Amino acid sequence: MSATFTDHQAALRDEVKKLLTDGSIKGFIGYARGRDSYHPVPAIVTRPDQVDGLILDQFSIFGLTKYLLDYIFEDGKMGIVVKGCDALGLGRLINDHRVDRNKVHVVGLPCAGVLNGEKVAKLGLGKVQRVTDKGSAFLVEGDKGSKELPKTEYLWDKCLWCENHNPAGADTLLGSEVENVAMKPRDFSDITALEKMPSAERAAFWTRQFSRCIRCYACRNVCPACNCRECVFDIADPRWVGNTVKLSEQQMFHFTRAFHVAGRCVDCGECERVCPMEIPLMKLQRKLQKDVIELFGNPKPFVPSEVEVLGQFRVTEDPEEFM
Amino acid sequence: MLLTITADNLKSLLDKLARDSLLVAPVLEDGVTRLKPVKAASEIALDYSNTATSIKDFLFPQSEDLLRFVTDGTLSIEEIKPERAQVAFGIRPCDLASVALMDKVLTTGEYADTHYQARRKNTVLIGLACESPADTCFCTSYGYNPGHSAGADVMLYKDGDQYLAEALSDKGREVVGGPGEGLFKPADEAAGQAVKKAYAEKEVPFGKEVDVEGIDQLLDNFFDDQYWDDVSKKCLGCGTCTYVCPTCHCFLLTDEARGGEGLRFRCWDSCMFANYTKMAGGHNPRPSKKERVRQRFMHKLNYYPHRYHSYLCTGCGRCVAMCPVGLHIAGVIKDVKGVKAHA
Amino acid sequence: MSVNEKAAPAAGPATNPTTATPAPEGWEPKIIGFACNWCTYAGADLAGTSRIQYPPNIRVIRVPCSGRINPQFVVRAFQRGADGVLVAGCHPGDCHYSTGNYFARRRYLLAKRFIEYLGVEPERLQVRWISGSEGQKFADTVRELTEKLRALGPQRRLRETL
Amino acid sequence: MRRVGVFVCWCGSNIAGTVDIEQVKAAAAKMPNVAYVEDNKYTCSEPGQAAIQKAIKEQKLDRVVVAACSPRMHENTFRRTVGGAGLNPYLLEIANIREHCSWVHPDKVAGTRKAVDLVRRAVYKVAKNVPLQRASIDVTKRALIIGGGIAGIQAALDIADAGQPVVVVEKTPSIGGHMAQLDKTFPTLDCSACILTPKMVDAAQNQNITLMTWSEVEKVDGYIGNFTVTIRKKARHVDTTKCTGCGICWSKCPAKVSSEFDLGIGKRKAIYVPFPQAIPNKPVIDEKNCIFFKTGKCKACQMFCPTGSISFDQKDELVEEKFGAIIVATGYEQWDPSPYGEYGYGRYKDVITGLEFERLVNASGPTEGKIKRPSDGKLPKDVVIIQCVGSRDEAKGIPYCSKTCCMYSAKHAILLEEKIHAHSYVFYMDVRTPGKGYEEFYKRATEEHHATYIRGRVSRVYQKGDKLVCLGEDTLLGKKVEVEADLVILASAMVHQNGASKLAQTLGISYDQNEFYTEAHAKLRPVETNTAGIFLAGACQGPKDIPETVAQAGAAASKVISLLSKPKLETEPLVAQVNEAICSGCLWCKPICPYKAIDGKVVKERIAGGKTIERPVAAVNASLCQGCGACTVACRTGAMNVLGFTNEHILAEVDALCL
Repeated sequence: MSATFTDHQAALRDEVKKLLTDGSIKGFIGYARGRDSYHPVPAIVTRPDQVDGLILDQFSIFGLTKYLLDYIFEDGKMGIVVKGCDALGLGRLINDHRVDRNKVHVVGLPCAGVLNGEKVAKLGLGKVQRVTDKGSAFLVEGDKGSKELPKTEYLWDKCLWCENHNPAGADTLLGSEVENVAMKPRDFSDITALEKMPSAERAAFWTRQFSRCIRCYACRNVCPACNCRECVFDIADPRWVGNTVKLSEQQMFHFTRAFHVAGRCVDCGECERVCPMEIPLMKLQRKLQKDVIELFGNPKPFVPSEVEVLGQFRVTEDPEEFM
Repeated sequence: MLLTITADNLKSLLDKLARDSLLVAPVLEDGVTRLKPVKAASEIALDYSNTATSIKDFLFPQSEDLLRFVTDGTLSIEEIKPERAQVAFGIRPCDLASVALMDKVLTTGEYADTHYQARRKNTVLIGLACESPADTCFCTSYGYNPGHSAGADVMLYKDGDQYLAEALSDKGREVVGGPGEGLFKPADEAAGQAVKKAYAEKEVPFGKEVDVEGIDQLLDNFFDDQYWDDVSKKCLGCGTCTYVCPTCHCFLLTDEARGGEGLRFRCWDSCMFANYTKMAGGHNPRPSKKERVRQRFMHKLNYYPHRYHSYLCTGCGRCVAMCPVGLHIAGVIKDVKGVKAHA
Repeated sequence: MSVNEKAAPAAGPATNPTTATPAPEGWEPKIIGFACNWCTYAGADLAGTSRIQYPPNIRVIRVPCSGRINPQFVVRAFQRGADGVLVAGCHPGDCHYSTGNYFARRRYLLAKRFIEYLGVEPERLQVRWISGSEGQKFADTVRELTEKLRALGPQRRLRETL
Repeated sequence: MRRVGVFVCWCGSNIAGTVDIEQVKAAAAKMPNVAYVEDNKYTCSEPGQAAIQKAIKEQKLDRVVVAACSPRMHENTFRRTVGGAGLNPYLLEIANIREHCSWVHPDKVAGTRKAVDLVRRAVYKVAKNVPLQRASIDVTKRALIIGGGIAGIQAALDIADAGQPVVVVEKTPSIGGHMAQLDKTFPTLDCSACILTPKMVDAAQNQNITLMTWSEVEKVDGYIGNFTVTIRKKARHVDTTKCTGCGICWSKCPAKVSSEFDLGIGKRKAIYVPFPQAIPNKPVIDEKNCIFFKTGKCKACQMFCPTGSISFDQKDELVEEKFGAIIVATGYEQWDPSPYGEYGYGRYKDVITGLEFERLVNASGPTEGKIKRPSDGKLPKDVVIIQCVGSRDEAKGIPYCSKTCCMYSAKHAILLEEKIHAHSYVFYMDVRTPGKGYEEFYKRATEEHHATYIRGRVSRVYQKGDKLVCLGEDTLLGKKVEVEADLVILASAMVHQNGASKLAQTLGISYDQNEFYTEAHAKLRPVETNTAGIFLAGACQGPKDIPETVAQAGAAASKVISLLSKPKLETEPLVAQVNEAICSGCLWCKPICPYKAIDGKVVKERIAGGKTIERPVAAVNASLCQGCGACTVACRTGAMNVLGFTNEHILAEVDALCL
């Protein structure tokens, strides 16, 4: 029975308290309790007395690495707890020369998969007392009932095909590494389904999704690949995307953001998760991932590499369709 | 005078309204219930606690053209008046209350917003009492309740398979008398009052946890508290809270031209955006998230109350549900009142 | 500018862009062309000096290299009402700047599929290598694209409604 | 408000024939910012240009649009016109209403409508144009030539002759390169030394030329006009200021070693000059074979040296020099044919390469010109020459033709017959004689010198007694052939210098899959590279013979002379430019640039709260950037722009054309 996140909570708090008191970090980015047991929220603590607010539970999905951008000009180190997928996000920020690795103290959290809080909350189990890992399922015990939740059904999709369970290059590791094997192969079937649709039907699908967009930019603000100092959407001249909230501006916004992240997305899925209007944004990113894999023979575009996918080329192997 | 209307009659009333003018109602699409124009009652979804965004979309739209100009040699300007009549169905009590709060800002005082006023005049609000408040609702904290009807032209209370109805304004009576003619039946007064009382006393669990009493005074000398530094660190600086909130009303004006013709329009802006107060030359009086987060809650819980003697929040809970990092007004109220809700 | 129907909320325009309403009377497809200065623009010039006739539906924008053509320009053209877009540059290996078109090839292998994925009919965006000596190929490409667009009708899926 | 002047050209009837000039003028007058419209029969003519200049002054125009022929035709002409009227030449846009409109669209209505659109595009774009100046950077008036073969020597002489100082860096102890190894040169058979050594002496005596032999280029920084090159002067252990080149030291030196220059046929001492006519004629000590360096004893050379020039503790010296331009003339290597096991090179002593034969037949060679078989020193009677050894053979990784072997094999056949009446059998696939006098030379080899040319490949060479039996096939006669030869000469391929790619990376120039350096344009810029200020000459760019090499050397020298003769170097204004205020410093633009014109730099900035921070941003070297703009698309923020083709420009053009 491998350890769950909560088993590492005490160790994390001790580590953070030690690091804060001995001054090796001046703040720590972790999780705290949200409005219920199923929605933990980010927490940035700077004083030892705040440390007991830090929690770790099987619902801690939020990708925290983007907060490091607020501290790149502060002196001293910033601590952060990082799962496997977050480590890719951190790699993204480092490869983009936006975050200096020596100014980050990484606490690695080996992860066997995170429970989807939205789904579990609907089961009415009430306040969660304990979560135990039963191998192919998590047993969730709440004050209003308990249930064994099969991982293939209740984990976030990305956890099912994750091949990066252990955060590489952590300064301290909570517990020991978990088996780094994907529960199922990476699934692009929803993308191929959309591709097969006649273009009018697909256009209608995306028209419906983009018409819901309220341009709150939560997807951009959470994405570790969207780390520009001054975003092109905030610049008045040239005006790439108008202020008007209408379908064509949304189409330009979502095309531009997706293409800016093409070949750089680390598949953390946060954009889709934080979207208040539940627009399936990962269906944009995973389409680009699928094409990058097929076209440029790069099996893992979501793992940050030294050179960007669109920052290189192969003279003869790149497909030739434009003769 | 209390009335009742059967579900079917309500359906045919709504069909008639949809035909005669622009009917806006809750529609379920891709898992999200939103207020959308409907062509028939069949499109309307009824099992929802509240719509993702509120009636504000139709009174104070996210993008609204104000005037059109043509500049081929001479300049001609034509104001765009929103004359189109519309009926909004399924408006929850907290949103009805939010309309009242918006009215104070946009229709009272020296400068009235002519566009907002025009839309208010052309809009009939059909309220629908809350059968099942969500676990993020806390309207009771502000003295409202699931049966609150002030602001509705017609208020409906679901009662078994029929609805208790009450026309509360001339517009409401016109609806009942006009398209509603023959569809309503007078209700037994006592039974009706009982239904209304049941809704008024319906339990709103999260409302009990949030006590707003005296929060505005507390915030009078809370401006420089370290709390704002701590709580604002986790904010993403996105516009979700402000754009789902039924009472936020900040906007910006811009022109967009195509060749010699163009439009002046306004669209929502969010105080949480980094560039909200960025001035020419680059100076920004609210340079970091701390000032912005503080501004949002001070405006709703201190500045607005000082001016309009009520909180600029109706406890609809949308920001509680949708803020990606759980930095919402209920949490701030609890913190400021010493009940530790945020780390 | 049609009367603004934005009284409706952020639900986008009243008309759903995918319903195929018929093209207006006497409609001619409008093509925006991005041509690299050293090869395709020269090819187009050659079509001119050789007096090769082709449909007047294309308007060419000169850029230093196909590597300069940002896919966002293409979506902007569709947004502003272009019915078709042609992106053209030197054949791989001929680039005046040696590697510009290799980057363009990669970007448009991805961008063309992505724009189709978003619902634009595949024929509307054409990417072609046209050299400075291929005046005929430039003219044929424009004619072929014009005929396809005439069959497809006006582009409405990304076009803005004001 | 801008005041744009639009000048619509008739171009005689070329435009006016199918475009209604009046309608275009009327439409242009209504476009935003247009203050003045005029038409002209021939705008590019004298009066036409004068009319523009007059209008600029009188109408106080601040921007000009000329609607006429292709910008590729007269953009520079009209820039000069506009400049002549005191307006910045870059405040001009051309609408191509001839090649892209009137000449290709016969229907006047559609043609006119398109012409109006094209004018609108130009008017919208020109509103966004800003005045641009050519930046100027100073030029170090000094050239560096890497490689002291005939290419390097010729280029050095030409540059020095133009009065500009030049440094030649040569890896081996003497200049001269492979040409010094040759005996005669085709097609005139004049002796290689007779035409080379005078140039070597000229180079040595020319005070504008500094020869740095026994030295290598270690590091190259900077850019066109401002290269900083670190050169490693390897320890010679001989003080060249004192040494007179008398030769006593290498006559007394006991250590005998195989001579690289003589390709192992001859020997040399541990202290040596590669060949008698070496320039500088000063020896070097080969540390690997010098007895003193191996055992600490001997020092014979030091003892006998009359001028005390020997110093064993001399160390390598790193010298840093500044240059304005660099010519790479590092030449080629002969391919080692041992992969052709079937020819027995390396196994049979009498199977030698073309260059080795040059050493045998060379009068100043180890055998004083007597063609003595390496095995037993006998003069060979029958000689087999095998062509295309390595060349044109993908399996050996050499797909190309080495261009010179057909000619020097014919030369070998002639020399063999002339000198020792030996009979040559030349196995060939094709005889390629493209040069001037080449075919006639080949005819002489077959007719006057009775060389037998057999069309076919040799399948195997094996020793039989003291003979080398060559099995082959004569494809013209369609039958197997067997030749018993006393000597076999392999016309081995010309390949890149070893370490060629390392030097390319040091210089930042590109090379092809055969490690030959890549020219900027195969036909139009053969002696330039994509890196401004670095030029190529000779075989390092690809196999070639001496006439072509010397021609390239002259061409490269002329490029350098024109570069160094300018007081200042003017850079192209239409280059990339970084908006540092919004640049994130992610530097994803950097790997895109083929000219390595982008690098990072740190800027200081005060941020909110009064703190001063340092942050990385991209920086474009305007003298390297060629303005292709591939980097702008990689810049997500739009901080990277290309002047003249900015994002603002192109968006304005798209908007204008879609109205």
